[in-house]
Amino acid sequence: MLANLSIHFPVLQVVVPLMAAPACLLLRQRGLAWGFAVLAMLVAFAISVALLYQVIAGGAISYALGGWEAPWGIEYRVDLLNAPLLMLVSGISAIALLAARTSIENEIPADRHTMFYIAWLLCTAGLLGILSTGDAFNVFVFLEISSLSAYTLIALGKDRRALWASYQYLIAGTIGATFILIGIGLMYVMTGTLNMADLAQRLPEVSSSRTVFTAFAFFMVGVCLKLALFPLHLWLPNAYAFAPSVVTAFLAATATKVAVYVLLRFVFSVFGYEFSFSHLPLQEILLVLGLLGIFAASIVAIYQTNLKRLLAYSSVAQIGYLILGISFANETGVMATLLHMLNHGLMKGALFLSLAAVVYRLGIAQLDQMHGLASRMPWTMAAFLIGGLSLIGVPLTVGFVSKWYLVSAALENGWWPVAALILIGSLLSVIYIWKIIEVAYFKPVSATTPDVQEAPLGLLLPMWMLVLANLYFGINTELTVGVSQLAAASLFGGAP
Amino acid sequence: MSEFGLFNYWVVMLLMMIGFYIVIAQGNLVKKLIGLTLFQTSVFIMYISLGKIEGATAPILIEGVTLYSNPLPHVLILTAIVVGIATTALGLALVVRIKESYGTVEEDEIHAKDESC
Amino acid sequence: MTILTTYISWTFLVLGGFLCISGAVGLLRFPDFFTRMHAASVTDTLATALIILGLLLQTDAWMVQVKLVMVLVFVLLTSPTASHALAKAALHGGLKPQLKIARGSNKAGQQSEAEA
Amino acid sequence: MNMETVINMVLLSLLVVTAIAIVRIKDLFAAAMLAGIYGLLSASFFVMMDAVDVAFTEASVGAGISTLLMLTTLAMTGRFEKISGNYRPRLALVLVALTGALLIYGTLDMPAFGTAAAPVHEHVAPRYLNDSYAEIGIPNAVTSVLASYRGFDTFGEVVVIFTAGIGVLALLMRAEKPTPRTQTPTASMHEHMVLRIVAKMLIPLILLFGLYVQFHGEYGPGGGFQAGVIFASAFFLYSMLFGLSEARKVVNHVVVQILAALGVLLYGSVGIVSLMNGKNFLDYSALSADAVHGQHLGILAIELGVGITVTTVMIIIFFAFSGRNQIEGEKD
Amino acid sequence: MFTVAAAAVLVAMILALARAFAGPTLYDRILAVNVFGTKTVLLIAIVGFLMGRPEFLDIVMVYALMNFITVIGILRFFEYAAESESADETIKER
Repeated sequence: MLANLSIHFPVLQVVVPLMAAPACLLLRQRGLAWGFAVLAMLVAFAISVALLYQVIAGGAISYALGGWEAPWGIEYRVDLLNAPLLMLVSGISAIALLAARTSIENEIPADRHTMFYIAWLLCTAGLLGILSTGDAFNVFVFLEISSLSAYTLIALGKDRRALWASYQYLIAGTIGATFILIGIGLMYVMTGTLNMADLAQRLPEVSSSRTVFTAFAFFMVGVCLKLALFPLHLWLPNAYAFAPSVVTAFLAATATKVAVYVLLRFVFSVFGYEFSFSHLPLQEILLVLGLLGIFAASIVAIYQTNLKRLLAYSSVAQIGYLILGISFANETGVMATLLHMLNHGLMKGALFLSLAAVVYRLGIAQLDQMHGLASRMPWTMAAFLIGGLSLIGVPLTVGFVSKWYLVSAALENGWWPVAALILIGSLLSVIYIWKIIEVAYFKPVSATTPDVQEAPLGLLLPMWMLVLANLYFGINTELTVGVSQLAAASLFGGAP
Repeated sequence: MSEFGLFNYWVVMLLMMIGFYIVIAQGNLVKKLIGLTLFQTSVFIMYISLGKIEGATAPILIEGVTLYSNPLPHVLILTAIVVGIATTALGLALVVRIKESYGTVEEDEIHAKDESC
Repeated sequence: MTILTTYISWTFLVLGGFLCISGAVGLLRFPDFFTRMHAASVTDTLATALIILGLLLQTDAWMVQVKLVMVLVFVLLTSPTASHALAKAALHGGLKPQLKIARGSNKAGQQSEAEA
Repeated sequence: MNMETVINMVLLSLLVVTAIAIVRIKDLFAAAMLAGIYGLLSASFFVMMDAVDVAFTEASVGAGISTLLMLTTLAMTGRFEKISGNYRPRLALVLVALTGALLIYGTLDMPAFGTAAAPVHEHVAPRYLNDSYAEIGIPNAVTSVLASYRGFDTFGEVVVIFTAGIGVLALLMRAEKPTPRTQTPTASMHEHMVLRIVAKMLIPLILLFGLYVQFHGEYGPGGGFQAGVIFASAFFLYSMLFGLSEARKVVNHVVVQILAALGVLLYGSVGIVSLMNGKNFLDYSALSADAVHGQHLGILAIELGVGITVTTVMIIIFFAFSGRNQIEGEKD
Repeated sequence: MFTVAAAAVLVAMILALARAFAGPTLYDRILAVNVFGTKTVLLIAIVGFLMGRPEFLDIVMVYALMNFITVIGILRFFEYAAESESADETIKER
């Protein structure tokens, strides 16, 4: 039975959380719903691990939904590029969901917990669907599933500003999605197909047409709105700052990564390296925006006193690094981007979960209330410390590995100044992380610090799972680096 | 209908841009959402125009007709309309809650209230 | 189809079209709300009935005929009802100036005076 | 120039005029109504473009549901837009002009409107028109593509609607409250006897029509989504005329929520059943020994799932909005 | 002959739309919307015959239905808004 099922893993990966969501509504009891959701996510995670090994062993898997072959039906396609991301998304979602039960106790009214878990499952399923699909329009549909549920999750935040943040995200996200829809429509006009592999074959014939150029432009702007690239990032800080803490951990670790994946997929697989980088000044645009993003966001982050907001700006900066890797337009650069997507997911997950613990005890993650917090919540702050070191890029953490490859990709192009700028950017992150560490570890406990205990195990365990993953993948880089290398090679090797 | 040429598309683009303008230029949250539906509906019109073949008929097969318009854009837009109403409903629900907790649905007043606290 | 039914159907269609336009002109040109309402709702119902009857005579397919009759019944039920509800609501709104709706109907009053 | 072209041009011009009027008008009630007209006009345009199914949906959604929802919201948030000077429409205008210029630029290489030889009509689409009848056995090619060839998109669509229902519920849900007994449910409709009598006649008709649309989708325009909206609209009518608390008595909200979930699950389980029978997810030919018959069964089942979810989610959304509205009203 | 009817209905639609823009009261607009909706119903019915496929009259039913429900909805929620607005005002006046 299991062997039989294994050929259906690409679709089960998405369908398990998707169908678990309405099933949760039937359970009508928040504890049960939580247990069921966790179970579904663990199954999804197991499937994603199995898929990754299937892909490593046997190459890309194509799955024809409804039994209709590719350009007529919708195809699911799992390859080296998306398999590790499937694992990241389902893994982080499962771990954050484990923490959710404890964390949302104080943040969300009890009667909304079931809705919260349902929206969570839907959001995960949407993200997984975007990753695995091989059909351009299907990307749009699942993008909307994940976005709509993300708006809901964010709006459930305690502060009223969560509502406003969610509304702004809704407007920005819908404009982005509509732009993507226009882009897909224009691609379809010129090729008559919606399947990505088919598009990749048929686009080169018409690549000199103005319509394809416009399609590319609209698609890119739409995706960049979704992934919060520097000048289009305005929705992100508020959304992350006011969302329930676990939601921030989940979205920061996964949602923007998935958008970066869509960018990579379309730039390299669908439009092709040739079109994206030879016909268009994409390289220069991405380079400038990436660098601007890193510096502007890091500098703003330094001045923040709300830690969730601080890390949100840091996320915008990290997206700059991801885009920078793409802008190098060489194999090492793309590999660094892929690696950093995984690694950044792990470290932001860990960081935001430790903040969730802080919020759980303190009610808010404000810098001036954290004097000497490390003595009160040693495990939580230790997790934060390791996550922070990883964010800076200290050796033996995942952050170091991806920074290393990013710098070497810059050097490969002979771009010394860019490599230097990356290092300076890391220094900026040292500043804002140090600011927190200093307060939590070296300031004496003051009157403003509430008298609190260590966070409960329900939060500590998931948090430390991610922290250990940060360390493990920082030391044993075989899997992540190996897969990223292969995936980057496949992107440059031609068809997906 | 070939007199249309590309003119048809240009009108649709104009419609899209009017909707887009409402979304980004207006300060009232409900008005923004109205603009958003306008924007989306106009994109739907673009898709449907793409599927039209001159002299063809609706893609519901009957005997004696061989030329049908393209059904695929219709299918895509059916899905997109549903996505559109889902977004509108959620957006309006947010507006209702914003009105309840801020007491206003004007963008600048909300900004002012956020800064003051 | 016989010549006679064709002629009858054409007459219905043309008459219906004429009523449509005259009703709409009334809607646009008449001085105040209630006269506009009168012009619109009376012709609306009749024109719809005429045009649908005209179409009914044009087809032999019974399914189409049934659907047309359904549409006719539906419109004949809803159109006057909607007008009635509207008129009542307007009257109600206009008669109680302490309600905010009064703002609208005052304007209408001023407008009609100005036009007269 | 034939009549069709004239109608197209008039409809397009009316769309433009309506859109501009919406930009300028400050009365949001009027703007919402004009948005309804915009939906109606675009639906008419879809009919001219041979997209009857889309016209069906747009008429019920664009002109119906979304207008109603906007009006409910406006009843709570206030009728007039604030006129303020500190917006910078010029910046927005520049941005919009740039985007528009890029779009126009993009159309320049597009095949002219209505060309049969355009690439859109060549690669994938012909198969749907030529083979769908043999492969699926129903005349409505749109339903074939929607429910079978691209059935997974439609699954996504149902989930989107479900997500919206969950979102609205999570945002607007109130803890169980005692229903106010003192307030007569009719207070706001001012004893509209005529309306109520007519509505009582209409509602069975509407429900019957919904059933017809639900099961006729394979042969003509219609299907689960449209039927769902029509069903829901009967409940809207009831709740608007007889009061929300009366309507809540007719449809219990727990049952409605369970049905919404069951609709999605029904759709999904059709896919699971095909998995169990050794075919791919949503491959309906696995449902019966005869492949075409299986497709038929599958489409019937998933359309039912769509219909159930759409009806119930629309009811959930509408009741959630009007529930807020009523409470707002009672405060006064 | 369908052409004549269609043209007449189109003209009526334009005039109704003009009234919907002009107002001046909301009731005028509602009236115009109602008339506009009925005319659209007629237009689509005629277009079905004009294009030779009159079997799609189901759409016409939906148009008529939605038109009715929208008008009822507008009246209903307008009354709500008016009531709560006037209530706001009386509170302010106090």
